[in-house]
Amino acid sequence: GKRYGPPEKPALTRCRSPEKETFTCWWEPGSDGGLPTTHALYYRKESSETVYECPDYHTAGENSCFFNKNDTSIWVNYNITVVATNALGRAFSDPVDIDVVYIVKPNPPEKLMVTVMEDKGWPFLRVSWEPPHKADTRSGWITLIYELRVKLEEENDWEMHLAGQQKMFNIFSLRSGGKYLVEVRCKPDHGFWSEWSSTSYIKVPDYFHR
Amino acid sequence: GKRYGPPEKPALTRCRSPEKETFTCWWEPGSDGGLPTTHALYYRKESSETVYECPDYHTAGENSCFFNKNDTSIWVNYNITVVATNALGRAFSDPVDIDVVYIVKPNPPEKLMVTVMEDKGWPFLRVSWEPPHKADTRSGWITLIYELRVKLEEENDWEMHLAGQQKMFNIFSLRSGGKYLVEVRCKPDHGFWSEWSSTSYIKVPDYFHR
Amino acid sequence: LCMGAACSAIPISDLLDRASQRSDKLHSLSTTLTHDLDSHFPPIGRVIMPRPSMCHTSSLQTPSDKEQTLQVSESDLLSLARSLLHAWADPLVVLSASANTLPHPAQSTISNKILELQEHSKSLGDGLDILSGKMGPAAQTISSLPYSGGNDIGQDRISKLINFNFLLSCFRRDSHKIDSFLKVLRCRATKSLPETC
Repeated sequence: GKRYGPPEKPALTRCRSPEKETFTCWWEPGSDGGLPTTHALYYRKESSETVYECPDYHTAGENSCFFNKNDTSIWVNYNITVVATNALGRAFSDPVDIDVVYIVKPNPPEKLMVTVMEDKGWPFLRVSWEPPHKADTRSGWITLIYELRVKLEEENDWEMHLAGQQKMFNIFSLRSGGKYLVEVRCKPDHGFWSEWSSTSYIKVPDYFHR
Repeated sequence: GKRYGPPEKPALTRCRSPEKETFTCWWEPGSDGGLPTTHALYYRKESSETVYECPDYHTAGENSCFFNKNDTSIWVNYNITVVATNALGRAFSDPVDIDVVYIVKPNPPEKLMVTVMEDKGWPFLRVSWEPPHKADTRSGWITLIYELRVKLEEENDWEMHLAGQQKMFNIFSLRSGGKYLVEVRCKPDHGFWSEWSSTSYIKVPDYFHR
Repeated sequence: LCMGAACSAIPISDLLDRASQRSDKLHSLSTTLTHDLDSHFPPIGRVIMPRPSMCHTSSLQTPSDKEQTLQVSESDLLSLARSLLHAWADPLVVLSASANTLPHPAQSTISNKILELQEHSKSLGDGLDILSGKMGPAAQTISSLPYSGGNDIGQDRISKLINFNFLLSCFRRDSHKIDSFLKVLRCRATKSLPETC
């Protein structure tokens, strides 16, 4: 016969904030012990004993909790636990401490532009982009670093380039007549790489007479 | 015969502080009416009726008034007027209200250093500098942000890079064998950009086997 | 298990860094708002722009140069910053309400920026409240600086603009004071991170 039991403990797997004004946490359920199991996220703010429940389980999809502007503070740590419950018992995830400023995963860079330029007869790609519009890098308080990847259409491997804080980059040693794909991503000082930007395609003219 | 008359009214053209501790104002004399004309600067501090004369007409050169640390207060408006006087009369400039916190224009950054470094076979420039020695960034009295510009010797356009509050910047994607010029400038959080620093020249070794 | 560098409590130096970033933004916003407002007046108009009275915060004794500021203790600097910020809670509501009917071509831009100002001011206030809890009893004291200007900033068009401009100029100056005090505190707290100061 089928064995029933209390749920296995869930695991809080990831919390991310795009711009330090909101943030989302995701968890991985454990086994449900063969019974209908519900999950709830609870959190406590630093130096406060009050326990709150997740304000919004829906906006960010399944097994997630979304904290909007009013629920998000950069001034205190969040101590977060996920609880799985079924008819035969409950299981608590390990609690996790979250500082919103350190979980930033920005949106990708924008306005990616690639143009073919020439240097003493040799073509090279001039790549430029803008930071994600929500990131106020002009004030000098937020520092983003960038990384590019480039590849020929027919190849599988990307060539990676760290661009530091630059918002432009030159790619040399191009294949004559090659069709290139270029993407860029960004990362704050203490944070996570964004997703890759949309791809920009560019064709390098034939400059070798084979 | 030569026509004589009272002086034309002078104009207060600029007031600047290099470090939010002292400041200087400059004026433009009008015509002197053909007679020996003297200029004097008078100021009154907000919510005080006492009128003072310029404490130092010499330190900052001609047609200027220098206010040293003891003469300089911030968060208070100085209402300043320049008066031109000759034998036939006087002329007053339009009065100008200034608060020293809004006229800060620092000296350029100092000790600009550029070195060629290498990362996985790719050369890059490590640029570093110091804040202008007069600006007290160490105590937090002044917060500076920096901007670099880089260009190849033979080109006209500079590449601009905002460096935030850091005093170091890496420049990637260099031209093999290129000779680069680098300059840096700074701006207080709420003030004017300094002039550009002196230029630093650097030659990137050939790293392409054409 | 922690996600992000800090565990249990956010260090004071981190909090001061974040507070300085917010106060920097607050002052920059008040500066662009001043320029938006000035854009309507010819330069001459600005010089003659009367100051109807003293700012409601002028009774608060604050340092007026670097030497004086660097001699103020950390908790007193924070108390000054908090007192100034608290003093603007009510007048910002007045500015926000009157911005909606301000006879100025850039009225809607000004109105939106005032809302943004309120948001940043609220967030900074939250941060300073938490900071003061970590910096000793003296940092908790808040000087009372009541705003007695009432909700109405004038009947006719000119007095509305003059009073709005005056109130904003007071906020601009006080937000610069707040910003300066927090940045001095920040550099005192980051002895371990010299390269940012």
